[in-house]
Amino acid sequence: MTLANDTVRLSYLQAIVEAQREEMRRDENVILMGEDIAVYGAQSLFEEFDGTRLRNTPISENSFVGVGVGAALTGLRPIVDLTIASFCYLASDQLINQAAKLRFMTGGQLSVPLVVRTSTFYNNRTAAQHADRPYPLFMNTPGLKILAPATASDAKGMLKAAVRDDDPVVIFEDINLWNKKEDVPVDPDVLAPIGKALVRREGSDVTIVSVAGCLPHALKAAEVLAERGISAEVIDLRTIAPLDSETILNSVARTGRLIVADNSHKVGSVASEIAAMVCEEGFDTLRRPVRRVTAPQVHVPYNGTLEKQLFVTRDKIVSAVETLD
Amino acid sequence: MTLANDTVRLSYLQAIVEAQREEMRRDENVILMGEDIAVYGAQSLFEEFDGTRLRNTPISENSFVGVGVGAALTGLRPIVDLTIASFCYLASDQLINQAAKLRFMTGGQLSVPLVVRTSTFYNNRTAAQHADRPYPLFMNTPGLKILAPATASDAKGMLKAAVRDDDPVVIFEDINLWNKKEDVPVDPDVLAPIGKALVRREGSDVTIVSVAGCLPHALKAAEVLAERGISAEVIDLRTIAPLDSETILNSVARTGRLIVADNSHKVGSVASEIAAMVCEEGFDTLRRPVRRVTAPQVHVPYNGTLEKQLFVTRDKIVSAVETLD
Amino acid sequence: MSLDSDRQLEAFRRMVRIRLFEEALIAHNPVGHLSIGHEAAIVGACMALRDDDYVTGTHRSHGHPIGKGAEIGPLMAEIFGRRTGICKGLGGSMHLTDARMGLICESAIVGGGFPLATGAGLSAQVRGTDQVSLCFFGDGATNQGTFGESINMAAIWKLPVIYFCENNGYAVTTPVATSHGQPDIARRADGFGIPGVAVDGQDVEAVHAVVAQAVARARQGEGPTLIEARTYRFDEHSNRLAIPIEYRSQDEIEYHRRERDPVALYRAVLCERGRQQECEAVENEVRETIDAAVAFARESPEPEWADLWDNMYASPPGPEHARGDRK
Amino acid sequence: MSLDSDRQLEAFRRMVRIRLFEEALIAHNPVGHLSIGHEAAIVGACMALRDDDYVTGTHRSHGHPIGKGAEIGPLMAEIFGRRTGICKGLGGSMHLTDARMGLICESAIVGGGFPLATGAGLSAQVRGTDQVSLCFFGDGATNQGTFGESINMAAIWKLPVIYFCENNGYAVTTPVATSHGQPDIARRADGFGIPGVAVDGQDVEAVHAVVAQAVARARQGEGPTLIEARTYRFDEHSNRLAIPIEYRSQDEIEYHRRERDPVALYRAVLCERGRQQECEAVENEVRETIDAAVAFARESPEPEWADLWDNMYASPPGPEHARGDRK
Ligand SMILES: Cc1ncc(C[n+]2csc(CCOP(=O)(O)OP(=O)(O)O)c2C)c(N)n1
Ligand SMILES: Cc1ncc(C[n+]2csc(CCOP(=O)(O)OP(=O)(O)O)c2C)c(N)n1
Ligand SMILES: [Mg+2]
Ligand SMILES: [Mg+2]
Repeated sequence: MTLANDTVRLSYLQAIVEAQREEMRRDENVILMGEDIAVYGAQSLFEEFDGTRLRNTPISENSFVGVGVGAALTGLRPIVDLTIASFCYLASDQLINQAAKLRFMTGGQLSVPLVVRTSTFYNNRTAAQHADRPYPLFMNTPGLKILAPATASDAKGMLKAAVRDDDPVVIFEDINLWNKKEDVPVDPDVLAPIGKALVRREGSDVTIVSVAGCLPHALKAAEVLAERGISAEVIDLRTIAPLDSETILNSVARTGRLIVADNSHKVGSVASEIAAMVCEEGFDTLRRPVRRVTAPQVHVPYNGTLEKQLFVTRDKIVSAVETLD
Repeated sequence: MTLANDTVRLSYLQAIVEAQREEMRRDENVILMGEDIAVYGAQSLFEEFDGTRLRNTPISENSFVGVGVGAALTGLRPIVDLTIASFCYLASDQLINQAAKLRFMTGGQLSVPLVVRTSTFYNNRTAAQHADRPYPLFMNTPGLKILAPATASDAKGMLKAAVRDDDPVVIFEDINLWNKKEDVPVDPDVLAPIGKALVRREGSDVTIVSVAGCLPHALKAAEVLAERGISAEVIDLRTIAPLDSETILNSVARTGRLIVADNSHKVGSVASEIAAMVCEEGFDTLRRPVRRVTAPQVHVPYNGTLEKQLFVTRDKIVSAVETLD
Repeated sequence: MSLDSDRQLEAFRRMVRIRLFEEALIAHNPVGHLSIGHEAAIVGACMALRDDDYVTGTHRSHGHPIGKGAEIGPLMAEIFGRRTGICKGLGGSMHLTDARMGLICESAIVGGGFPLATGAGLSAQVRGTDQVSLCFFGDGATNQGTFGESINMAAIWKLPVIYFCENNGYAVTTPVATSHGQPDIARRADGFGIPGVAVDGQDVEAVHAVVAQAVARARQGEGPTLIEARTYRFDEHSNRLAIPIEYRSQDEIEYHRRERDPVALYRAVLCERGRQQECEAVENEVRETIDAAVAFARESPEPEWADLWDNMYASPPGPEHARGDRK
Repeated sequence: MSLDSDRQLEAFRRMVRIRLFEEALIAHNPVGHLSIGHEAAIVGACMALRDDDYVTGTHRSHGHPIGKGAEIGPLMAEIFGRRTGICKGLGGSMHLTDARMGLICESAIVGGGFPLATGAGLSAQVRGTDQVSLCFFGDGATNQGTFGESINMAAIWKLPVIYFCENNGYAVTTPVATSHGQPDIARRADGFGIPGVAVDGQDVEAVHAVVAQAVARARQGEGPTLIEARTYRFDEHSNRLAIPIEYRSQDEIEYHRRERDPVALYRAVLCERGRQQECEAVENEVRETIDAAVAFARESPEPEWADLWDNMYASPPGPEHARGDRK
């Protein structure tokens, strides 16, 4: 018997696999499809489910995402594993022109309860064609919900919430978190809400909004800052679209300072959107310039020494905060 | 004989056709390809050039853009007409993963002197699958230069500059400007610079940055504002990437107020990027909140009455300015 | 599997509905890509389907719901951009999607329907129903990558999908002959190990017969079929588009209008079978239906600002959606 | 069009280079997708090309430049991530692109090379040269939409392109048999009206012969050919990837290593032709080349921060590029 508050120690990737297992058990209309899905964590699902609901697809990203859309329109709740986020460009037509638009274009006749999982595959020496963090690409399109969990519990709870959501959801997982272990709720009905950011650490001097995998760095930065007498509030964005403006604005209203940590390229990043939103709606509470801590506007190199230098670190966040004095 | 300052009255679309004609005359490595290109203005080019350099392509967006990339890598300077911007998602893999990255990934061995033309096809009752203004999608990717001319002269001069540029350039033309006539320079070597915004009207109270087809509305708004005693500076952004931060920051340093008019959806828009940039780099000069005048976060409906209400107008800009007092 | 006497008349009715629907559009609302000339292909295909079978279509979207038996009024109102339209005036001429009749998408993105139809087939298979899914597409669409990608997936999984090409010889101004490595579209099927069949798309019973066979195959779990119906578009690509070149001859157009009009051809067949009076009755009835639809559309209100927001999401939207520009 | 005596030895040299290059990688730098097992397919194809012909490749990129005759040191240094690497350490194992030898892209996006190779063919045609373009791709890549899209374009324009499939039977863990509607990849050619040829990919001279014929066809303006070389990957998909399932049997792998090793097979052929000593000399020479390349790579410096910025744009970058994070 499991109790409501029981937890089990799982890595971020294991938590994702469990979420899929539980949702596939709960609802027989949930299926999982993608390329070589066993390689991306799903191998144990093959012990429980068969080829009807687990589909290894050919290498046809635009079409198998679209197959997911078509299946979602007609009674299934597909989870499509787009494995590596740099492949999402191939599928962006089906995501943007179909998944995101069909409900609207049919005047609400149809819904698209589709989940697309994908992982940002950076800091991994795979070079520019594998290492993008392209969530900003889908943010501009209305109609898609975009999630970026930064903990194992959220990876599980948000994926489950996504499966139960009636709209198309794209989840960006961060492979740099895949092996991070954590106590994760066992109860299969614990969901993490879509559209709610979470204050992971309270503080009063500066707000650090962390996007996706930046969270560990943001939390460490807050510790360093605390030692230096600066009290940082760390907000885990969790949902990229729709943006939880309230949580961010409330925090900035207290701190007057905003840092956004985001591993996407700076221009047109989620950090940019948050900065713009606060500059528009929270301007009067803002006492210092907003600082975006992001990857610079160059591609990801193969060389690992250089690659690491592109991304958000504790020290970059600390330095950014220190410029705000 | 034509003199250096001679002009001829051309519509925006005619100016584009002339630019193509002149560049094809100047350099035999310039070719033009796309679907039904005659329908999109190129019919008169068929009188001068043959099927070797004018290619009607099959409906294969990702591949014919990629064919353009391959041709650009090997000695041609292709102009690829992607006709309607809502089709760009299909080609975004070749644009982002190949065109934008190949120079970097080959350590500078190769260049991609490719021009991709496309048009934002809104306010035209073609509904959500045709009416996107997706330039923000490509802004996050380093490696692409992105242009959005708002006048016939720029449409000509920037397209010509793009053809002569050694990097991949994507030009977003605005069909709402297609028929606008203007005196356009005749000299085939007059180029409009890539990467330079232009102050179209000087002013001291507020800076209005206009993205792409918003320019006529911004200029009209400035007139209305002038009548009300507000002196608006209108900056025509012209290049979306790389952003001309200097021109914008210099203006805001004088006016202390910033409005960005952009017909893309608000979240993750070019307006967001400009707001973020100013909030980061020009914060101390900013006296009021930045206002983004954009399309809201809903899809473009078929119904024309509603569709019109989505986009930037003179009055929306005027109202936004008036909230800044 | 041939059409019985009642269903012959129903086929004729649907063909006439498409024809008169679009003639009304030409008269009243000069918008859209017309299916005039394609009636036999569309109706022949749809008559082989059940009401609960799925259909995806294209930018040339008017014929498909009519062929599938949808109510006319909401279709007409949609093209007039009204709130009573089947898509509340939000979708419009290229997107006449009536979900009640199994239509799940009319994609104005050429080739966009291939994966969707394939997904509907997958859905039927996973849910264990014997529904099939029929994908309408044009000759031009076969050059979109999704064509091969989707057919291949349907082939490996033996999905109940019928890929049905309305080959009218042109994609806007581009002839099949200059845009296809070889012009027989059905011949592409072999590369994926599925049957490919070409059929006279102006003969509604011939079309029905090959589709019915493919449907039977699909329902029995034997997988997809590619069907190429050779048809012809009588009007311009779209009656809003100015086409500055002559890409097909007037003679060719005249020939098809005169000799290959699918409605006239089927009427002649039925008359030969002694059913002229029934045909006339159908024509009169359809005329009334269309007139009523135009009146309904005209009198209907336009959609409202709030409709834009209310049709975006199925699940309660987040705060961003509720705020700001919604007003 | 068969290989003369000198070129037979050169083919053997290039095959041994690929083999020893990758064995050195296994020993020194456990990174990448190895071409061991594919040597005959790659070299047979490249030996049919001129130096100025174009080549595109894949994530399994090491073999292609070696097969095309590129210098070894910069390739090795690239995989070691060094500034002396052919791509300055920015491209890496999946992207060994030596433009001097006509390589224009090794695409780690599966299927990404089809359009690029097609574009290079278009370029040769427009510029009026008689260059050809050869596109390497895997069996898995044939399910990417760009496959049909690109081949079709090459077919209609009769472009000088050779689409060359290294069919090793698997895409990561996915067999051809469960991912292709029918498993004969060459058979897909007919749908586009071009020749499709299958060949034993472990026989370098057989591969050379079919490619040489396709090249001749292409140079004469007769258009593209699809060639499927049946080969086998001896090692895991990538020697960094943990594969949690058994998707091919040990027996199958052993069989190929024992009976179907392309380097061993060709060595045997040459020995039968009395050229054992020459083979040994080649092996020794290649061993030295590889050792020198490893030493060169090891001693080379890493790229610098400024290299990231200096390799982004060909034309002077705009202000945004120059500012800020460049430092
Ligand atoms: C992805 C995409 N590319 C281009 C277009 C523009 N376009 C609309 S219809 C059409 C031709 C389609 O031809 P075909 O598939 O033969 O259908 P038909 O119009 O002949 O019925 C084109 C190119 C589009 N809507 N979508
Ligand atoms: C667009 C895209 N999808 C998926 C992948 C992941 N991936 C890398 S290699 C590979 C298999 C390719 O198989 P094949 O084309 O047969 O080449 P092989 O590895 O066998 O040489 C896959 C799926 C990728 N790199 N790009
Ligand atoms: Mg057609
Ligand atoms: Mg393979």
